Amino acid sequence: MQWWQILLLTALAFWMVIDPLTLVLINNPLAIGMISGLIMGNLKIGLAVGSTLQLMVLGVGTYGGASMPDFMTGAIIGTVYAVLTGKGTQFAIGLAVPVGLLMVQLDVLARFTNTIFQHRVDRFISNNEPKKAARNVLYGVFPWGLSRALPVFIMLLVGNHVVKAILAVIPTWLTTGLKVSGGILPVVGIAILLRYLPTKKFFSYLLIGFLASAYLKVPMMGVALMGAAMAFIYYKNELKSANYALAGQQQEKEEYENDKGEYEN
Amino acid sequence: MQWWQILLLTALAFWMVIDPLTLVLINNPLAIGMISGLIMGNLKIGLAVGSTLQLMVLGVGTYGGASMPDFMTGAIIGTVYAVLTGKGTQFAIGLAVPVGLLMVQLDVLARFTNTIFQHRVDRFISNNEPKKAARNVLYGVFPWGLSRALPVFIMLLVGNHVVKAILAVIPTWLTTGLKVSGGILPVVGIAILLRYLPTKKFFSYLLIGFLASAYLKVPMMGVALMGAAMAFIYYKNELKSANYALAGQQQEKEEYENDKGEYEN
Amino acid sequence: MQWWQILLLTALAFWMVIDPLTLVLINNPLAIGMISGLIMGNLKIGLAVGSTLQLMVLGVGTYGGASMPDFMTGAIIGTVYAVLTGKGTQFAIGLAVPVGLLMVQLDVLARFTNTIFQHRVDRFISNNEPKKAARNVLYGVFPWGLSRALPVFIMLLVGNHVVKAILAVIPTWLTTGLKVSGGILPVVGIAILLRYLPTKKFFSYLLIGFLASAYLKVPMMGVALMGAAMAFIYYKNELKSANYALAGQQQEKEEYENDKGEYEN
Amino acid sequence: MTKANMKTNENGLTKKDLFRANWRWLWSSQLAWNYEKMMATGYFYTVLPFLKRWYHDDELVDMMKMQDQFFNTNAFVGGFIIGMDLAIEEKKGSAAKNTVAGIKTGLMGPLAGVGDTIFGVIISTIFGSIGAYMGLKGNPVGAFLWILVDLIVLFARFSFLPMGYYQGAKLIDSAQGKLNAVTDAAILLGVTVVGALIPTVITAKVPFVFRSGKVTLKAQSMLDQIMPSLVPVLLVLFVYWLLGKKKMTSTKIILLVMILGIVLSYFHILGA
Amino acid sequence: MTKANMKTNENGLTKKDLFRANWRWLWSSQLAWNYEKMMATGYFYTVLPFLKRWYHDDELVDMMKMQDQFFNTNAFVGGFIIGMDLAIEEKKGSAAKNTVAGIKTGLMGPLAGVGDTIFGVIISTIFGSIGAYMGLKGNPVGAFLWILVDLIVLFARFSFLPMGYYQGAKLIDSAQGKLNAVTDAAILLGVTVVGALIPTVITAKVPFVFRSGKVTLKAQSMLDQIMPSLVPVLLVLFVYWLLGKKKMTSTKIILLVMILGIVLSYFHILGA
Amino acid sequence: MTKANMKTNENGLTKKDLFRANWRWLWSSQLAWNYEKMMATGYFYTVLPFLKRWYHDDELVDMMKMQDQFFNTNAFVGGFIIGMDLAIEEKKGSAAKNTVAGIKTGLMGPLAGVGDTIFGVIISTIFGSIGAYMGLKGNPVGAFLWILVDLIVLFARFSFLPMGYYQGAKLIDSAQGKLNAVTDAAILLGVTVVGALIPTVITAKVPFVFRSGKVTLKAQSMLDQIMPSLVPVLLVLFVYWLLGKKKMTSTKIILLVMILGIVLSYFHILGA
Ligand SMILES: OC[C@H]1O[C@H](O)[C@@H](O)[C@@H](O)[C@@H]1O
Ligand SMILES: OC[C@H]1O[C@H](O)[C@@H](O)[C@@H](O)[C@@H]1O
Ligand SMILES: OC[C@H]1O[C@H](O)[C@@H](O)[C@@H](O)[C@@H]1O
Repeated sequence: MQWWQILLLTALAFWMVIDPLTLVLINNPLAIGMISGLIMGNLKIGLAVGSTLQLMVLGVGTYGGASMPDFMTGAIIGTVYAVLTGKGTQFAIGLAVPVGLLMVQLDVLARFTNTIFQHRVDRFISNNEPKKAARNVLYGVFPWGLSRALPVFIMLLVGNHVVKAILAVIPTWLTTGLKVSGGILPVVGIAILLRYLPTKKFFSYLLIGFLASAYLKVPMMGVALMGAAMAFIYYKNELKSANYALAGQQQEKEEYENDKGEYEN
Repeated sequence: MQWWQILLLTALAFWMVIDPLTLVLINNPLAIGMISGLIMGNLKIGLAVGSTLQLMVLGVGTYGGASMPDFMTGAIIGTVYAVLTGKGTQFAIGLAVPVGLLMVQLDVLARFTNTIFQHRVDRFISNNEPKKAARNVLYGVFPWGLSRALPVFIMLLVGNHVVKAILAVIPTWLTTGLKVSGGILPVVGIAILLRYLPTKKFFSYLLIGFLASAYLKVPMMGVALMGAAMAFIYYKNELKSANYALAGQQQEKEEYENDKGEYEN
Repeated sequence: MQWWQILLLTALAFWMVIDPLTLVLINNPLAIGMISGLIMGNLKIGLAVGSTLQLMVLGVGTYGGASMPDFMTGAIIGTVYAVLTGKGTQFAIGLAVPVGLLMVQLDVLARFTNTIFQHRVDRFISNNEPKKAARNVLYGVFPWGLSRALPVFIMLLVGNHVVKAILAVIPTWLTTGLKVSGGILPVVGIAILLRYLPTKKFFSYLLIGFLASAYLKVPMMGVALMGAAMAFIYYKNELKSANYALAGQQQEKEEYENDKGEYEN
Repeated sequence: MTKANMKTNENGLTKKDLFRANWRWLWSSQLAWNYEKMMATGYFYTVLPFLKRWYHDDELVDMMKMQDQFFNTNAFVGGFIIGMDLAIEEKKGSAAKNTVAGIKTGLMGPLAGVGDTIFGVIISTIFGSIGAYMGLKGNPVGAFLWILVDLIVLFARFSFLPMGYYQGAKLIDSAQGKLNAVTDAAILLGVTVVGALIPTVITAKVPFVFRSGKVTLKAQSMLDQIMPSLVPVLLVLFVYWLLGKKKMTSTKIILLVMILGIVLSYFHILGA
Repeated sequence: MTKANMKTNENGLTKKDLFRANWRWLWSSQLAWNYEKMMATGYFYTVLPFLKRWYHDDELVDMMKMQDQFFNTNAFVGGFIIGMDLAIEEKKGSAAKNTVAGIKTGLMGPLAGVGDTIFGVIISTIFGSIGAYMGLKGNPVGAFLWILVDLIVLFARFSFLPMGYYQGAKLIDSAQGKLNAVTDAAILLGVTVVGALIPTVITAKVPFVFRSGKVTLKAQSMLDQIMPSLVPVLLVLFVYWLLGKKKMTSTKIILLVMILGIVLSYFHILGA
Repeated sequence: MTKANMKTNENGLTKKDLFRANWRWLWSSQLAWNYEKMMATGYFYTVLPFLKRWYHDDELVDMMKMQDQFFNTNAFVGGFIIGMDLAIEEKKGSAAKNTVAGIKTGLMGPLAGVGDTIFGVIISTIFGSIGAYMGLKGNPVGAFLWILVDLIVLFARFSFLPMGYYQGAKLIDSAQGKLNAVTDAAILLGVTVVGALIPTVITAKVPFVFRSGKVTLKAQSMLDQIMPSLVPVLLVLFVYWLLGKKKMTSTKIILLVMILGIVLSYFHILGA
C-alpha cells in the first residue's frame, strides 16, 4: 500500500464526516466505497463493498441527533483490505460491519466533545467577544473530522489482522450496551426541548402529537400536517379574541360579511 | 331479430340511463339482463348474463360524478347476441365487458354535452327568462338517453361481427387512457367546490378531513361524523363569542347555571 | 366428604364474591382452586383445576358492571368432585365450565337484587335517616354472598350426578340468550350515564370518543389521554374567555408576557 | 340591502308544495348534470316555482343566479337541503341569500358521503349479491326483490324534503346569530368531507416500476412515503390554480384534464 | 342560594379522617352495587360521616341526595375522586354542590378506563399466566406470588384518596372561575370516555348469514360498512329514549333489556 | 423595554445578504453540533454578521445569547427559519426577541420532521437502492446519478432562506397581534411534532421474556397494553425531571443516560 493511498483515504475519512454536515454530496457508503475502490485501483470491489453496505442502511438516517452504524468508515476499511488480501467482497463485509458498528461510538464521542466548544462559545458571547465565539464554532470541524480520520489512519497502518484482533477483544455486552445507549440518547435532546418550549401552555398538543404517532402510527409528515391544521385553528381563534378585546363586536361583524362575500365569486 | 325487439331494446337503453338519475328502479345489469332476456324470449340467458356482470360491479357506484363501466349496455348486447348466436353466457360476457368499458366514454360525453344546456340556463337566468331556463334543464334528457340508445340501436343493426371488429380496432392505449382520465376527472368538481367554498377560512378542516381519510383510512361516514363533532364545537364557540360580544358576562353566567341544573334531574 | 369441609367451602364461596368487591386478594379461579384443594386435602388437583380455568379467563374482567363466567364457583365444584370421584382434572373442567357459565345468571341476579337496597337507601335519605340508609348499604353483602354460597352449598350436598342432570336440563337457547343479555346489559348503565351527564353540551366529545374507539380502535387508555388533551384545551379557553369577560384585555396581555418569559429560562 | 327584501313571505308552504318540490327534485336533479356545475340546474329547476312566487324583477334574477350555483350531493337524500332552504327563504326572503348559499354548500358534501354509502354501496351490495346468485341459477326472484326494495326506497325519499323543511323552520325561529353559527358550522362540516373526498374519489396511481436485477422500486410506494394520496392532492392544487387563471373556463379544464389523463397514461406515468 | 350554605368548614381534615374515608370506600364501594345507580350507595356511605359533620337538616338531606346519585368507576382508583370531593366540600360547603356533582361524573369514566386496564387487565394477565403455568406443574408459588402482589396493591390503594384530597385543596385555593373550568373540563373528559365505552363494553353482533350457493352475505359486515358498532349505538339510543318516558324505571328497563337479549338471541338476530 | 431597541433597522437586506447567510448556514449548521444545544452555535454563527450590524453593546450580547439557545432542525430546510428571523429582526430589532425565539422553537420541529423525511429517507432510499443494485453489477452510473441529484439538492437549498425571508417580511407588515398569533401557532405546531418524536425517535424495547413450559410472557407486549411507547415516555419524564435539578448539567445527563443504557442492556432490561 502506497503512502499516498493512505493519505488520500485518511483525507477521505476526514471529509466524509464533514460532508453530511455541510454539502451532502457523498454522504453514503456507496459513494465512499466507490472512491476507495478508485484510490486502491479496483473500482469493482469498491462498488461491490459500498453497494452491499448501502443496502443495509437504506433510508436509515441520523435523525434528532441519533447515531447510526458508520458504514462509510466500514466501506473504506472493507474495500482496502479486500483489495490488499484479494479475499473478495464477502471478507470485506465481514470486516466492514463490525468496524461500522464500533465507529458509532466515535460518532457519539464527536457529538459529545463539541460540548466543549459550545461552552466556550457561551462564555465568549457573555463577554461580548463575538469573533472568538465565531471561531470556536468552526473548531467543531476537528472533533468531527478526526473522529473518523484518526481511526482510519491507524487501521490502515496496523493491518487487518490487528483490526480483527481488536474487534474480537471488545465484549458484546459493551457493543450491545452502546447500541442501546445510542437508541435512548435522543431522549436528552427531546427533554431539553420540552424544558425550552412553553410545554405547559401547549401540553395538549404534545399529547395529541404523541397519541397520533404512538397509537395511530401516523408518520411524521402526517403529524406535521395535523399540527398545521390545529395551529391554523388556534391562530384564527387568537385573532378573533384579539378583535373582540380591541374593538368589540363591530369589527367582527364586518369580517363576517367579508367572509360571506366569497360565496358570490 | 324482430323490428319490435330492436325498438324495445333501444327504448330500454334510453330509459336505463335516465332511471338511475331519477326513479332508480332498474339501475343495475341484473335487471337489464333479465328484461333483455324477456324481450329476446330467453329469460335464463338474460339472467345469467346480467348476474355475471352484476357481480363485477357490486357496490361500485358513480360517486362524485365518476363514470363506471357501463355493464347495463353490456348486458343488453351480450344477452341479445348470446340468444341469437346460441353461443352461451361465456360468449356474451366476452362481448359485454369490452362494450361496457367502451361505453364509459359515452357516459363522459353525455356529462360533458350537458355543459351546453348549463350555459344556456345561465344565460336565460341572466335575462330573467325563467321558463326558457327551466325548459333547458329538461333538455338534458337527450344527451343522456341518446348516449346509450343510439349505440345500442346501431350495434343491434350491424350484427355482432361488426361490433367485435370495431372493438378490436380501438387501441388499448386509448381505452386505458380514457379510464385514467375517468379516474382523475372528479378533480375538477372538487377544485370548483374548493373555489366556491370559503376554503381559506376553514382550511384546517379540509386538512383534517384529508388526513383522516388518507392516513387513517376512516370511511366517509366516519369523516362526516367527525366533521359533525367539530362543527358542533365550532357552533357552540360562535354562540358563546356572540354572547360575550353582546351582553357581556351576565348572559353567560345564567347559561352556566342552566347547564349545571341538568345534574339535578 | 366431611361436614366441616362443606362448611369451609361454603364460607369460601361467600367470601370469594365479596373479595373482588372489597380487598381483592383471592379474586381468581387459581387461588380458589388452590384453596379448595387444600380443604379437600389434595393441593395438586386444586391447583390443576384452578390453573386450567384461570387460563380461560386471563385478563377478562367485569368492566362497566358486565358479568363474566364465574369460574371461581366452577373451581370449587370441579376440585371437590375431582377429588371425590378420583376422575382427574379433565372431568373437573367438564363440570366446572358449565357450572361457571350457569352462575353468571346468579351474578346478574345479585346485581339486580341490590336495587331493592338502593331504593331503601334513597327513601331513608329523603326522610333524613342517615343511619338507616347506611345500614342498608351494608345489607348488599347478602345478595352477593348468598348468590354463590347457597348454590355451592346445595351442589355439594346433592352430589355431582344431580348437578350434571340439572345442567343438562337447561336449554341452550336460554343460556345463549342470557349470554347475549349479559353482553348488552351495560347499555343501561351507559344510557343512564348519558342522561345524567350534560351530554348535550358535550355531545361532540361523546362522538369523538366513540369515533376514536369504533373507527380507529384506540384502546381506553389512549381515549382517556386524548380526552385529557381536549379537556385541557377547553380549560385554557374557558379561563381565557373568563379573563376577557372580567377584566378586558389587560389581564390577558400580562399573561401573554408571562408565557413568553418562559423562553428566557 | 334594501328594506324591501327583508320582508318575510307570509304564505306558509303547504304539504302539497313540499310534495311538488320533491317531485321536481326526483325528476330533475341529475337530468342536466354536467362537469361544470353538476346538479346546479336540477336544484334551480326544483325551487323555481317558489322563487317565482316570492321574488320579482332584479330580486328574482339575483336569487335564480344563486340557486344556479355549483351543487352536488346524493340525489336520494339531497331533498333535505331543499327543505331547509325553502323554510328559510319562506321566512326571510332574499335577505337570507348568503345563509342559503352557505347551507347548500355546507351540507351537500356530508349528505353525498352518507347517502352514497347507504343508498349506493350498501343496498346494491346486499341485493346485488343476493339477486346475482339467484339469477345464476336461473331464478329471477332476487332481481324482483331488488326492484321491490327500490320501490320502497323511492317511497321513502319523499320524507327527506319535509324533514329538512321542519328542521329549517325550527332554525329560523331562533336568533339570527344562531342561524349564522349554524351556517358556518354546516360549511365547516362540508369542508371536512371535501377534504376526505380527495383521497377517496380521485383514483390516480403512478404505475412506474424501476427494475434492475433483483431490485424493484415502485414509484407509488416512494410517493406514499412522502404522503399518501400525494398525486390526487397535486392534481387538485393544479386544477385549483388553473381555475384562478383568467380566460380559463371549466369546460377547457375538463378537456385538458381528459387529455392529460390519456397522455400521462400513454407514458405510463399515471394509471387507474 | 342563601348565604348560610356559603360558609366554609373551617375544621380541616386530618390524616386519620382521610384514612377512615379510604377504609369505608374499600369495604362499601361495590357492596350494594346495582344496575340502577351502580356505586352510588358506596360513595354515599363513604362520605356520610363528613356530611353529618358539615351539614344539618335540609342541607344535609340535599347533600346526601346528591351523593347518592349514579356513580361508577374502578374501585381501585376511585378514592381519588372522593379525596377531591372532600377537599372541595371542606372549604366551600354545600355551595359547591354542583361542582362536586360535576367532578364526580366527569372523572368516574376516565378513572374507570385507566383503572380497569391497569388493575384489571394487566395485573391479572401477568400474574394469572405465571401462576397458572406454575400451577399446572403442581407448583403453588405462582398463586402465592399473585396474592402477595394483591397485598401490595391493597396497600397502594390507600394513597389515591389523599392524592385526590391534596389536588382538590390546591384547586380550591385558586379562583372560582378556575374551579368551574376544571369541572367542565373533567366532564368533557368523562363524556369522551363514555363515547369510547359504547363500542368497547357493549358486545352485540348480528350473527345472521345469508347463504345461497357460493355466496355468503354476513349481516354484521354489511352493518359495519354503514358504521362500526352500529348495533350498540342503536341500543344506547333506544334505552336513552326509554329512560325519557314517563313511568319508566331503570328496573323495568333492565328486565326489558334482558328479555330483549334472550328473544333476539333465540331468533338469531343478536349474538354475543 | 427601552424605546431605543424599538427602532427598526431601516437598511433592508440585499439578495447578497441572504445568499451569504445561506452560505454560512450551509457550512456551520452542524459543525459544532453537540448534545447540549445541538445546532445552536450554527444558528448563532449564521446570523452573527447581522447581529453585529444591527445591535451594539448590551443589546448585542442579549441578542447573541438568544440566538445561541437550543436549536435543532433539518439542515436542508432550516434556512427558512433564519430567513423569517432576519426579516423580523430587520424591521423590529431586538423588540422582537421573544417573537424570534418563539418562531425558532416552534418551526424547528416540524421542519425537522418534514425535511428528514424528504431529504433523508426518501432521496436516499430511491437513489440508494438504484445505485446499490447497479453497483453490485459493477456499474458506477447509479452512484454518480446520486451525486448529481445531491448537487441539484444543494442548489435548491439556496431557495429556502429567501423564501422564509419574504414570508417573514409579509408577516411583519401585518398587525402586532397577528405576529403574536403566528408565533404561538408556530409553537403549537412545534410542540405537536415533538410529541410525535417521542415514539418515533427513541428506540427502547424491554426484551425480557418470561418462559415457563408452554407459556411465554413478553414484557414488551404487557407494557404495550398499558400504553404504546411507555418506556420512551418514562425516559423523557425522567430526564425532564433531572434537568430541573440544581447542579445538573446536560453533560452529566448525557453521560448518565449512556451509562444507564449500557447497564440496563447488560441486565437485559432494555434492548434496541
Ligand atoms: O432530526 C433533525 C436533525 O437532528 C440532528 O440535528 C441531526 O441528526 C440531523 O441530521 C437531523 O436532521
Ligand atoms: O357523490 C355525490 C353524487 O355525485 C354525482 O352527482 C353523481 O355521481 C351521483 O351519483 C352521486 O351521488
Ligand atoms: O368499569 C368500571 C367498574 O364498573 C363496575 O362497577 C364493575 O364492573 C367494576 O368492576 C368496574 O371496575
